[in-house]
Amino acid sequence: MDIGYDDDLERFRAHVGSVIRDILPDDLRDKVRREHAGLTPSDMRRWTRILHDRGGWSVPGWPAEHGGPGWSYERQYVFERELALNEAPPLNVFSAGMVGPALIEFGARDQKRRFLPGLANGDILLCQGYSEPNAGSDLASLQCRADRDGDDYVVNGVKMWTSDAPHADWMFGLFRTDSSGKKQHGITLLLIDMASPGLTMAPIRTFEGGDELNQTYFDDVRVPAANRIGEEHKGWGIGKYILGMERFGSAEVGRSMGMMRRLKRIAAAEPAAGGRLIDDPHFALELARAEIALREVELTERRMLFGPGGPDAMGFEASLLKVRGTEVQQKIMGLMVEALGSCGAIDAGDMRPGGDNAEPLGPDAAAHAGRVFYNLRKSTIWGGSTEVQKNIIAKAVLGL
Amino acid sequence: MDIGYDDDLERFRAHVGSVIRDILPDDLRDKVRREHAGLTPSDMRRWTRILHDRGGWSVPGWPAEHGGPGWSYERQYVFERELALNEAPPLNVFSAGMVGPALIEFGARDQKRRFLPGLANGDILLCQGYSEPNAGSDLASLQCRADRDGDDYVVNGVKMWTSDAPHADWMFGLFRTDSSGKKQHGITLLLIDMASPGLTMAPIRTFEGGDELNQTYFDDVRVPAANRIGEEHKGWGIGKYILGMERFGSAEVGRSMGMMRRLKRIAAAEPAAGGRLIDDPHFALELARAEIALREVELTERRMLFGPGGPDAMGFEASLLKVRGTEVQQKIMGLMVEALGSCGAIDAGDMRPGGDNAEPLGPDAAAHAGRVFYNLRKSTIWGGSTEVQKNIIAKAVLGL
Amino acid sequence: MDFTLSEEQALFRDSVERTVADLFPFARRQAAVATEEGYREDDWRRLAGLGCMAAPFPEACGGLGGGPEELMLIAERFGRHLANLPFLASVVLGGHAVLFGGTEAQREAILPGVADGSVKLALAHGERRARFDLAPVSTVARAEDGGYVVSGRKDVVLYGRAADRLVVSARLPDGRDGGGGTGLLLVPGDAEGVGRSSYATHDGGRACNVLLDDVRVGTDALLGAGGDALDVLERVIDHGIAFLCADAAGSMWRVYETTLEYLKTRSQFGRTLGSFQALQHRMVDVYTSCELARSMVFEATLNLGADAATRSRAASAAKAAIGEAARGVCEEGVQLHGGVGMTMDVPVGHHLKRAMVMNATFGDARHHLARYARLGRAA
Amino acid sequence: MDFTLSEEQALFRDSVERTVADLFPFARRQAAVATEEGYREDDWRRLAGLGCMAAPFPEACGGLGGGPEELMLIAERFGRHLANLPFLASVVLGGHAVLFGGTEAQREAILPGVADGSVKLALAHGERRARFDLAPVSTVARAEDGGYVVSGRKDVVLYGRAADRLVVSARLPDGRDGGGGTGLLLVPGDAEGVGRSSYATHDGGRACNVLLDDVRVGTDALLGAGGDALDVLERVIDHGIAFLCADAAGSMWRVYETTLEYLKTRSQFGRTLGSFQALQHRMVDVYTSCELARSMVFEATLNLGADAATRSRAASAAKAAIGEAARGVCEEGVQLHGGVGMTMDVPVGHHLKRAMVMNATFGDARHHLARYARLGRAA
Repeated sequence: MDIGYDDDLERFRAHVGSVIRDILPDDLRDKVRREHAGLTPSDMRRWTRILHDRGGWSVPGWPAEHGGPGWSYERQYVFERELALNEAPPLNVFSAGMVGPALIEFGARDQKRRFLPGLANGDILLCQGYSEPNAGSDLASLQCRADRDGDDYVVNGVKMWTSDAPHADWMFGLFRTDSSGKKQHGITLLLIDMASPGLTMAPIRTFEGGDELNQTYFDDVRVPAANRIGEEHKGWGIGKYILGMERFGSAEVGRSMGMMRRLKRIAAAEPAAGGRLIDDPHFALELARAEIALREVELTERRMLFGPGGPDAMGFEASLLKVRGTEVQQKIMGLMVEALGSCGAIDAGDMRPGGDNAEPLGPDAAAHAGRVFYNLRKSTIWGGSTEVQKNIIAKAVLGL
Repeated sequence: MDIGYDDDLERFRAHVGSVIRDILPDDLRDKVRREHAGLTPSDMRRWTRILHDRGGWSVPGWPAEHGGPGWSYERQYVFERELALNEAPPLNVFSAGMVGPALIEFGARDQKRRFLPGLANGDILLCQGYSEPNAGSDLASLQCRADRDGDDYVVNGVKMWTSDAPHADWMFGLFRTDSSGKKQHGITLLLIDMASPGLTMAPIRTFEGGDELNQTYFDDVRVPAANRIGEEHKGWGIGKYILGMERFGSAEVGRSMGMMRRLKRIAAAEPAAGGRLIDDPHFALELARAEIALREVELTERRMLFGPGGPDAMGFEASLLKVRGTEVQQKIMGLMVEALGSCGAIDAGDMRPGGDNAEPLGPDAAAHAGRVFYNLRKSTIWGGSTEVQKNIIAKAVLGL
Repeated sequence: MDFTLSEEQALFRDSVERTVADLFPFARRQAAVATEEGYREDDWRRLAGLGCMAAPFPEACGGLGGGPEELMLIAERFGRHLANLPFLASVVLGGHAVLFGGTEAQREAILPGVADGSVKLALAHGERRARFDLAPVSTVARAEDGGYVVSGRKDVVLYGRAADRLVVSARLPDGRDGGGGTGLLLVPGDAEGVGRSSYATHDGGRACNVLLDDVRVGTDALLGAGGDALDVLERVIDHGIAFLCADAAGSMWRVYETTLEYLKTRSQFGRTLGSFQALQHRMVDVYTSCELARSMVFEATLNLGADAATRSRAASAAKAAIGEAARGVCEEGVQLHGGVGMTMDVPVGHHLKRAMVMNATFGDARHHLARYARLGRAA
Repeated sequence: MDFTLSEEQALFRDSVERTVADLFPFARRQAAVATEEGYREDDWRRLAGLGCMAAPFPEACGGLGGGPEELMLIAERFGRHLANLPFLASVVLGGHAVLFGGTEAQREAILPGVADGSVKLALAHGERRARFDLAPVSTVARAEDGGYVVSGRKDVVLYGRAADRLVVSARLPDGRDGGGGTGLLLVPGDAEGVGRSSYATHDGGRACNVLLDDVRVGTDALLGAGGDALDVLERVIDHGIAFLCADAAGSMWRVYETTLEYLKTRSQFGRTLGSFQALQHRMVDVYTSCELARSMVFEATLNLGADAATRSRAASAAKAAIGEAARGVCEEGVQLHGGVGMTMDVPVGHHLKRAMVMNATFGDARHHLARYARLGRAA
C-alpha cells in the first residue's frame, strides 16, 4: 500500500509543476493568492487558452482525438493538485470535467465538432441552467418549459443562481418537456445560445458584494432541437451524470490546500503577544486542527478515487467528500479572517490598491479574506446542499 | 435588574451554608467529592433524616402543616445550591420535589397522612415506575396493565430502568387501565408497596459496573385502589405534572458547579510540562470554555425560574436547561478524566482504598472519574432524552 | 435575583424599538450604509432626541442618570435592526473614557455635548502590533512647550472620521508619575497633523486609521489627574464589550425569528422545510443559543459595576460565548435560508457580517477565553 | 497511490478476522476480562499460531518479514471485537524497542521468543510527573559492580505483570556518552527489587505500576550500543500510536454497524428510529467519521518508515483526529442506543471505554495537536 505518488507519478508531478510555474501569468497568480478574488471570466478564458496551447492541458482527461492529452485519472489528479499548489487558477470545470465528457459520451458527432474545440481552448464559456426559484434542493421539481415546435424548442420560464451568465456563450440546462409523469421524467437537456432573442438576465447580488450570480429569463426563446443532448424527456439522467462527473472537484481539496499554505504564511507574519501569531498556542492548535481535518479529506478522497475500481467505481459515499471538504474550507477561510485580528473587520472593497485606505492593513494576501469567507458560505448550499448530501448518504449508503 | 442574591437572600445563604457544613457527616461529603460514587440509598435515608431533624429541611418547599419550612422558591433555590457547593448529597428529589408536592396537591387526606411524614424523614424511599421495555422515549405507549378487581387493581407486566428498586419501599408508577382510546388516555397513577406478593426484581448492570437499575416484574400484584393518586384513567396528566415539578433539578447545575470546583482542584494538582495542568494553555482554555458553558446554563435557569411569574410560569422552553445542562455536565466529567493523563485509563474499582493498587494514582478525589463519566452518559438519555426534549421545544416553543 | 425591567426601562426600550424600527427598515438601512459616512445625521439626531445618548450619563453631565442597563436595551435594538451609528464609538467608548478617566471639570465640559448628540467622540487606542492586548502602546506623547506633542498610529478606530474629538492613548513622558504610563489625551479631530483615512467595515460600519504626526495639544488635553490610564481603558472597553454582546444578542434573536419564519413558509419536496426533523433540531439549537446569549448579556452588563476582576471576567465570558454563538447562529441562518440567504437584499447575511465584525472588535473568542482563564487563576 | 491489500495481506486479514471473531464473541470476551490477567493464555497461543506475533519482525529474528501494514490489519480486528491481549505491550512496544534499539545479537536472542509468543515483553517508560511527554525520566540506572542498579517508578505500564521481561527506560550514569542520556534496559519481570501492582483499565485491559528498588542487571541488559534512546522511544511509541489508531478505527466501524442495525430495528412512536431524519443525519456524521478515521490509520501506518519528523507528525495527526472521533462516535453510539446502550451486556458502552483508554494512552488529542503544531513549525 502507498498513500503517496510512485516514482513515475512523482516525475510527472515535478514536470507539470515546473511548467505551471513557467506559464502562469503573475497577475493570475496574484488573484489566486487573494483567494480567487477578482478572477474574471475573461481571466478564465485566457488561462484556458494558455493551458490549451501547452498540449491540451485545459482538458486533461479528454482523449487526443478531441484535443486532450488523454491523461490517466492519476495524472489528472496530480495535475489538478499541482495547479492549486502552485497558486494557478483551476480548470474550467464546466468545460473540461462536466459538459465536455458528457458530449464525448452522449453527444452527436455534429455536436462534438461544434462544441468541443471551443470548450477546450476557452472560446466557449458555459453557464449552468439547473436551479429555479422553486427548484433548489428539490431540483427535479423544475418548471422552466421547453415546448416542441417543429425543429425547435420554445423555452419559457426562469433559471436562478446562474453563475457568470452575462459572460457565458452557452447555457447547459435542464428543461421540462413533459409534466404528465413523475417529476424526474420529462426533463430534457438543452444547450442554449446565450445570445438568443428572448433571453434576458438580471444580476443577483450576493451579500458580500459579488455579482457573479444571475436570474435568467426565457420568453419564447427558440432552441434548435439539434442542441438537445441525448433523448427528449431523458435529460434527468444525463444532467445527474454531468454533476457526477465532477470527480476531482466538489471537495475543493486542492484549493483548500492552497488556502492553508497562505493561512500559514499570514499567521507567520501577523503579530501576537510580542511574537508571531503562529506561535500563539491557541491559534496554533486551531491551525493544527484545520490542517489535520483537511488531510483527512485529502486522504479519503484519494482512497475513494484510487481504491479498487478507480474513480468510475466511486459511489454515493463520495458525497461525504463534498460535505466535509466544504466544511473544512469554510473553517480555513474563517481562520484567515480571524488571523487578521481587528483588521479582520475591514471590508475588502477599501483595501484594494488605490482604495481609500492608504496603507493596507494585515498581509496583502488576506485583503479579501472577509469577502471570500462570506462568498464561500455558498459552497455548503449549492451543488447539492449539505442537507441533501446527507439525505443521499443516509438512503443510498446507510440504507435508512 | 440583578443577577445575584439580594441582602436578605445572601444572609439566608450564609446561614444555611454554615448549618450544612455543620451537620454534614464527613463520610457523606467524601462520597460527594468522589462525584457521588458510593452514595447508597441508606446514605440518602440518613441524610434525609438529618435534614428533616434540622427543621424539615429535607422538604424545603413543603408547607409547615406537612412538616416543611415552607420556604419561598428563591430560598429553595439557594438552599439546593448551597447543598451542592458545600459538597453535601442532594435532596431526595422523588420525595421532596416530585411525589410529595403531587400528594399535597392531588392526594386524598388519608394518603397525605400515610405517606408525607415518611417521605419527609426518610423512612419511605420511592422508586419510579414509568419506563418499560417498549415505552422509553415514547412513554405513553406503556403497556403494564392494572385491571380493576373489586377494591384492588391487579397489576401485570414489566417496568424497566427502575433505579434502586430493591431499596425502595414504594413505587409510584403509571399503569394501563384502559387500552380503548388514544394512548395518553387510560393511564392510572398508583403507589405500590414493593413488598407486595408477585412483585419481583432483576438487576440491570450498567456498562460502567453500576447496579442501581432494575427490571421490575408484576405477576398478579394486588394494589388497593386506595393507593391510586387522582382519578382512574387520568394518571397521564399527574404523571407529567410530577416530572414537571422537578423545577430545580433536571439541569443539575448545582452538582455541575461542585464538579467544576473539584476539576479545578485536580487541574491545580496534576503535573504538566514541569508545572501544573491548570497552567497548560490548552487545558486552561477547555476549562474556561466549560466554566463559561456552565455559567450560561446557571444564569439561564435563574432567568427562567425567576422571571415574570416565577417558577410556576416556566414553560416548555425549560427543556433546554435539561438538554444543555446535561451536555455541560458530561463535558466537565470528560475533562476530569482527561485531567488525569494516563491515569485516566485506570478503572476505579482498583483504586479504592485497600484495592490491589497499592498507591492510588491521580488525585484521590478523581479516583472514580471514569466510572462516573460513563454512568453520566445516562443523563442525556433518561428523564426525557435530548432528542425528545428537542422535539418538545420544536413543537411547543418554535411551533414547528 | 430580579430579571424584570423597571416600568421606566420598559417604556424606554419600547420607544427605542419603535424609533429604530422606523429608521432602519432594511432597504433604508442599506441606503444609509451606502452614504459617505455610513449613517444619516438625521437618524443620529432623532435618537439623541429620544435620550439615547444621554441615557448612561449622570445628570450633572447632561445625562439621564441611567447606566449599563439602558445601554443594553439600546444595543439589543441596534443589533436587531442592524442599525449602524457612531453610538458605540462616541457614547460608550469616548463618552465613558471621559466619564471614568476625566476630572469633574472635564466631564462637565465635554459630556453634555456627547449626551445631546451635538459632539461625537471616538476612542483611538488600538494598534495593529498589539493585536487584542490593551497594554502595549507605542504612540508617544512628548512634553514640549507646556503641552504635549503626540505621534503614532492607531488602527481600526471605530467612526474615527465622524468624531469631533479623539480620545488618544499614548505613552506619557517620563518624570510624571515616575515611569511614564499610558495616558488618554483629547485631540480635536481636525487638529494639525491628524490624518484619518476612513473605510468600511464588513457590517457597513466605518472605521479609520489615525496617523498622528507631531500633533500639539495643551496640558489640559490629558484626561484626569494623570497616572496610568490602563485601568480606565479596561473599564471602558469592558463597557464596549457588554454593548457589543447585547447588540449581537439582538441580532441573533432576529436571525432566529426570520429563519424560523422562512422554514415555516418555504417548501421543498412538497413539504415545508420546517417539517424536516433534522432542521427542527438545528433550529432548537439556534433557539438555545439565543437564550444562553441573553443570559450572558446580563452577565456582562450587570457586572459592569463590580470590582475589576469580576467585571472583566464577566465581560470576557460573555464576549467569548456570544462571539462564537452569534457567528454560529448566523452561519446556520444563512445555511437554512439556502440560496436566498446568500443574497444582498436579505438581511441574514448582513447579520453574519455583524457577528464577524463583533468578533474582530475588542478580541475574539480565543482571546477572551484566555483572558477569562488568566483572571480565574489570579482570583 | 495504492489502497489495495496484497493478496497475501487480504488472506492474513481474513484469517485473523475469523480467529478473533471466534475467540471474542462478546460474552466470551467478558469472561476473559474477568480472569486474573484479563486474557486467556490459550487465546494468545492461538493467535501466535496464526503468525500474528511474528508478522512484523524480520525473518532473521524469527518473524514473517511483515511490518506496519500487518500490525494495522491485526489492530483493526482487535478493535472490532474488543479483543484484550498483551499484544500492543509485548509485540508492538517491547518487541519494537528491541528491534529498533537492540544490537543484532540482542534482536536475535530476544525476538524469536516474542515472535512465537513464548516470551512477553512490556515497555516500562511512562512516569506520572511527565504526563504525556516522553523525554523526562527520573528513574536512574547507577553503574555498580560491572552492571547497573536501577531505581525508580513507572506508572500505567501496559500488561506489565504478564511480561517476562520489562524494557525499562532510565537515566544512564554520567561518563558514558558524556551526559548520561536515557537508556533502555531489559529487566526480568521477576528480578529482585521489582514490584508490580496490577490493576484493570476501563476497557478491561491490565496495567501496573512498576517499582524498581535497586534492581541489579548486567551491562548486557542495556539495549544497543548505548547512547540516548529517546529517538528509539519516539519511534516505538509512534508504532504504538498507529496500532492504537487502527484498533480505534476498527472499534468505530463496529459501533457504526451495530448502531445502524439498532436504528433499523428499534421502533418508537410507531416508526423505526432510523426513519427519523435528525437521527439519519447524525448517523451520516458517524459514518463520515469512520471513513475519515480509516484514512488517518493509513496516514499513521504508512508513514512509520518515513523520516522522524514526517512519521511523528503523521502519528500525532492520526492520534488527535481518531482520538476525538472515536470518543465522539462511541458517545453517539451509546446515545442512539438509548437505555440499552447503558447496559453491561451490550458492547457499545465497552467501545466507549476503549476509546477513552486509547485517549489516555500515549497522549490525548490536545497533546498531539500541540505536538503536530510544534513539528510543523520546525519543518
